[in-house]
Amino acid sequence: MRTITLTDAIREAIEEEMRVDSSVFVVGQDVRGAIFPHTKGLVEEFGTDRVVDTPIAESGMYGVAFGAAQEGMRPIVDFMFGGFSYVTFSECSVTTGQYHFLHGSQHALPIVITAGVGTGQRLANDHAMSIHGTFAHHPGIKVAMPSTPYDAKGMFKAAIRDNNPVVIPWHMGIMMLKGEVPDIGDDYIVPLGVADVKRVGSDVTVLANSLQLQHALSVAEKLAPEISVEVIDPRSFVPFDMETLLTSLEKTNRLVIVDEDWESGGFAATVSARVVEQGFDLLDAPILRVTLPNMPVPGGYMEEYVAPNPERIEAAIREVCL
Amino acid sequence: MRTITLTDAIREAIEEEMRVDSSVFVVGQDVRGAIFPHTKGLVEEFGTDRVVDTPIAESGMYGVAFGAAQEGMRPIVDFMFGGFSYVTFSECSVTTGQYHFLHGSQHALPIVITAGVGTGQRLANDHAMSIHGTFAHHPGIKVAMPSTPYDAKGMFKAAIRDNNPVVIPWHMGIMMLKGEVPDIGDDYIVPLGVADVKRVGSDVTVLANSLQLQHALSVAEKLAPEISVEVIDPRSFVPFDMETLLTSLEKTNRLVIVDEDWESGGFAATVSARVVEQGFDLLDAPILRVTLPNMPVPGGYMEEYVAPNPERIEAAIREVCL
Amino acid sequence: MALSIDQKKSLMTNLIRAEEFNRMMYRRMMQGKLIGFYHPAEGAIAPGVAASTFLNQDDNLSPHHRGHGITHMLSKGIDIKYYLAEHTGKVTGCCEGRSAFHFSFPEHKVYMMSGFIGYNFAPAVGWGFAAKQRQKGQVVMNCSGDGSYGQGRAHEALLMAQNWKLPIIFFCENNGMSIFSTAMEMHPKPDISSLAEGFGMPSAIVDGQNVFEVAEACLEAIARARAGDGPTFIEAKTLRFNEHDIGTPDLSGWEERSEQEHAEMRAREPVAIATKIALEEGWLTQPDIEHMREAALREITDVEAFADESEIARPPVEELMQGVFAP
Amino acid sequence: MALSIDQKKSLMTNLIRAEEFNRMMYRRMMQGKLIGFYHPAEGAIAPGVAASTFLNQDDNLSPHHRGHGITHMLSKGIDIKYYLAEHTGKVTGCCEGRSAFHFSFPEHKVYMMSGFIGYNFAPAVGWGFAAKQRQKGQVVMNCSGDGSYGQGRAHEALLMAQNWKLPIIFFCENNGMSIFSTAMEMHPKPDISSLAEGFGMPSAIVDGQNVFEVAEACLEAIARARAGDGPTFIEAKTLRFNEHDIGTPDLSGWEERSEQEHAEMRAREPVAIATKIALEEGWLTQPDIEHMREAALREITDVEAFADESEIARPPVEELMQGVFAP
Ligand SMILES: Cc1ncc(C[n+]2csc(CCOP(=O)(O)OP(=O)(O)O)c2C)c(N)n1
Ligand SMILES: Cc1ncc(C[n+]2csc(CCOP(=O)(O)OP(=O)(O)O)c2C)c(N)n1
Ligand SMILES: [Mg+2]
Ligand SMILES: [Mg+2]
Repeated sequence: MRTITLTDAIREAIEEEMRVDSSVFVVGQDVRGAIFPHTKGLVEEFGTDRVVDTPIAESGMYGVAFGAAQEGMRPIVDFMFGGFSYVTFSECSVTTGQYHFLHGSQHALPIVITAGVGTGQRLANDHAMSIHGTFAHHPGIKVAMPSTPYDAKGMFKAAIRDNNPVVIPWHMGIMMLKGEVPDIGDDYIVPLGVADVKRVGSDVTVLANSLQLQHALSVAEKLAPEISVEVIDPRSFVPFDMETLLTSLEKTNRLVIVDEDWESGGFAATVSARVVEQGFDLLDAPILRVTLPNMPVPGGYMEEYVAPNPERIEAAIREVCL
Repeated sequence: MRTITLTDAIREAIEEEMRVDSSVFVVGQDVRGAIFPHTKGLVEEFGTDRVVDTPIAESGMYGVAFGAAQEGMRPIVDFMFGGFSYVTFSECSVTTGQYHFLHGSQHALPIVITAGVGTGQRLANDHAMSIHGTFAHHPGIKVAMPSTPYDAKGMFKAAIRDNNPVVIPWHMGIMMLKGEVPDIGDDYIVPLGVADVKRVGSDVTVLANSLQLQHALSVAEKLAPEISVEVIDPRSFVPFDMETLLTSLEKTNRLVIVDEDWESGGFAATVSARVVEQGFDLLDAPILRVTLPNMPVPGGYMEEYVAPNPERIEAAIREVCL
Repeated sequence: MALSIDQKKSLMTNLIRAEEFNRMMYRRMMQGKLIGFYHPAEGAIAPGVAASTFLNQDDNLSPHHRGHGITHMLSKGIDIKYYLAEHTGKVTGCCEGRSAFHFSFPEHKVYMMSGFIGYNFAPAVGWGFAAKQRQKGQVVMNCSGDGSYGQGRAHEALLMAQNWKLPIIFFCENNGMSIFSTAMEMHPKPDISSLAEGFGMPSAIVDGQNVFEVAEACLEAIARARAGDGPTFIEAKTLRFNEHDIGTPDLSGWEERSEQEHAEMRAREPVAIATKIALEEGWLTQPDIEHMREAALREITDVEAFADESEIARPPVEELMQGVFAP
Repeated sequence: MALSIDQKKSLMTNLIRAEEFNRMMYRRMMQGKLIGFYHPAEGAIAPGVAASTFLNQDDNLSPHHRGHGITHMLSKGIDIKYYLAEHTGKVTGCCEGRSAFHFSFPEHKVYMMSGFIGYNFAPAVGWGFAAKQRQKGQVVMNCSGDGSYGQGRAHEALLMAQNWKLPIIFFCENNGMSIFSTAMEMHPKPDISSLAEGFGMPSAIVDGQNVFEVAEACLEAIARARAGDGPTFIEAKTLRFNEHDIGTPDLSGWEERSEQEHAEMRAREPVAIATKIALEEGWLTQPDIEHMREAALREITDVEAFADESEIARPPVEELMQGVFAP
């Protein structure tokens, strides 16, 4: 085991998969020079045929990935900031999600879509939006987001090897988060669709991911003397591991969902609705959600208290445990 | 009162508002010739300066609306099919929703976005998608959809007079639905954000809109001897009239949400989650949702049973009333 | 590039097939025997035939939606019966009856026709990118209408194709119309191929009613692309004899297209033009042409029988769910 | 269009202000006194000044993001203190401290700067559409970088502006770079304005380091637009002396830009070039120029004091919620 950052873990996953599979390549804007560390140095090893910069033309750029995937290649398309995926959103969502299924499930479309997302940089809405919830709304696309370097490496590997489009953003708020990762050469994946109980507890379940998982864990630690909090990281949104969540609820009977997305239409609502449908009798208290309020994400100093944060998570936990 | 179709009601709303407010105009593709009846004949009365066809360039076309709205005009932008709004989705959602708020709430952006949506034409996913849920996910945009000619005329008038971006699609499955509408000259609006109890009942509440409202009403009628079904039409998704819904639940304690959108991330999930948060103690049974399953909407004969339909609505009602 | 007699005969054969297939589709739509909509290709069948007849199986083809790509696909050697079955909602359809008017023949590198105009452009860049890397001389024939060049996606593809010298043919089937709008109003210059200049991309304008003239330009562009010399823009000036899609009025702007316009159009009927050339040049006789038509009609009888005799696709939702993701 | 001495003096004044404002922004970013990021304008200040100095208040301006539009906005007569306060997260900011680096001055018809490159183009069509209908001779100055012309939105706007003869100036500030990528690699022809040819739009290429040359071209294009004669494409060849944004390495492709490149660039410093012209032509003296700089520095002291003395914007969420929708 070594201790590396989240973005270094992503880079290792990409590098290693590129080495073993010549059909894997990266396309984006300024991925050769590397705006973010996860593509740094790739061009030196793999050359400009496999580390490809395009003009500022997101549809054309995504077209490289989409068309190449139809041709049997395994592109990783990097949107830099998650919001930029919206620039070609119909392609990423409708065209991508429907391709395999609508055409009779005869032809796979292996594309990995990644980008930095999330609050914390004080850049405001268009640079701070989450994208996992919007993609999870559109069928035919897998959606996942890592919370630790270990998961990042394993989940990116799983995504690259998956035969489906996988949207796997990473949160800028934890890009320098360090954690243990197996040694180089110890190949592993973290399968998509498997949640992870990041902390065991018995009074209340908190579902949280990425930066918000870190917040949830710190709140759980703080509350430990009073309330025993179980913290589950969904890791994947599509497919979603309902079983792990329901199993936890059998024990805790209380649920707080933390999601850095808007209250309206965010993934937290979907989880809540599913739990109500499938586990209504397990609930001793209303399911509470800690999300972004329904306003464009403000930049500046407001970001800190508008976004979910430890204080809001703690308050929700206390409320369901009353 | 007269009896007219839903699309004629929309046309009347547009016509009348264009007559009284010279800043109102329509922009789209082939709106002069009128692909759908709601823009038919407008060009003859208002000319090509106010009934504007653009190239097949959705971003540019939406730009006409967006820029003109900033200039104090009141555009109605017609995307023909709802799915085409995705072609310029970042503009419709992010750029539009953030404009007023992010810039200090100093400048209004009155844009009406409309399009035909929904299943029933056997055209498959890209021509059959709903859009209300996706837009409702993005803050700063009002979202509504009429279910009757009366509502259509009144809601379109409200939308055109609103100082905010309003997404107001209409369902192709009820485009020829006839209903009573006040006489020409009897000006009225149906305010956005106000739900309507379309049928009073006491055993279970069904929330449904548009084509699905028609289905819900027919099921309610059929079940009347056995189960007393209250049918509520939300009419608006943003703002959403939670009060009317909770008031109904105080009586029925049971809820079925019908929504022609995907299960994952659709608006039905948001309503369910909100009811759980705000009215948990009112519920005697799990909230059930009747939605599109999480697959791209197939065309062909499958559409009929994949989309919500009376059979599925009836089954859900029976299940929560067990 | 001059055509051999064999090549001309292939074009003639496919042109007649294209004409009859389009008639069949029109008739079936009127009979209620097609699902969704149909955009008839009458008057506009030559460009697709010319663009597609000389492609190899491993060349990419993105057919134009006019005639629902049938003129293109049959010319590339695709058996249309699976598409007709699809368009009729049958289990034997190329997409298992799920897709309505969409299609997919991956083994022929015809992946899809998007319901969104202009959505051929960006994927074409990807196909061209893959073809260039593979270095096997594969080309991408990217067909779409004049209207599709309004879409910014067209710009992005032209730009990237020219930057990277990708083996792509931007094949513009300019019928002067997009639904009710005229190209004259929607494009500032007389030719859509004016756009190519902006990128320094070679271009050609050809008479889209003359299948041989179009084919010559295509062969040249294909040769250039196969040789690694980059993309070409070909603009085939063609015509739309019918309304945009069946059931929509036949307007120009917001008024009926005139009888005169129709009369002038119909004087430029592609099969008549090709027949005249064939007979004049003497490489076909009238009976040869009649045989071609008979063969086409026999083919169509079989195609329709296949579609009509197949079962309606009604798999349970659970089964459909299994197909959302690839294994 | 020849410039009067008064016009040249205005340009010189704004150029020096632009230079000092950019220095101030750079310094503050390094001091941690700005929110978000900053894209320094050193070497690239002349185009924005030239494009904006002669606009009327009721002309639309979409400033380029380089220098965060300050060179443009100050030239149009906008008081930058409200933007600096915004960029510092203060309640007195032009967007009440909500927007980080964004801005909005609706009364000056500067509505926004999107965080998405190329998002100036489509709204510009709408402004031009409104201006044309109003028939008051208003124009739209639409500024953005070479990179932004990769975006298909640029194509759609050029197309529609030329179709409708809208009073829009497509003002391309070509610094040859977009982040690490060169225009040489990302555009197939030497000039971005080659695109204008595709639409038959008049265009001009000017030395973006010479504020007077750029202004002459702008005045001509503005006059054409005001007269109802439609859009113009102006390409100002400029330079980016610094890294793309502060904190990002200064690469070309994936390697450091060379010292030679930097030396050559810095030989083309816009204030030095303008000063030389002014002194040679004799309409300014060295002391005049020093006075201009002193005035600029005084202005900046006030602007910074305003921003620094204002309160941090921290309204409660409930209050913010009230601002999501307009009444
Ligand atoms: C993105 C998008 N916008 C609008 C439409 C509606 N539409 C379908 S066909 C068509 C016209 C296409 O014109 P052109 O490309 O010239 O082809 P033609 O039909 O003339 O052969 C339009 C506007 C669409 N399908 N997709
Ligand atoms: C849609 C979108 N894609 C990518 C980016 C990231 N980005 C920010 S600035 C920039 C380069 C812009 O280049 P150019 O237009 O030439 O302006 P310059 O910065 O050189 O002045 C890029 C790619 C973005 N902000 N938006
Ligand atoms: Mg056409
Ligand atoms: Mg640049």
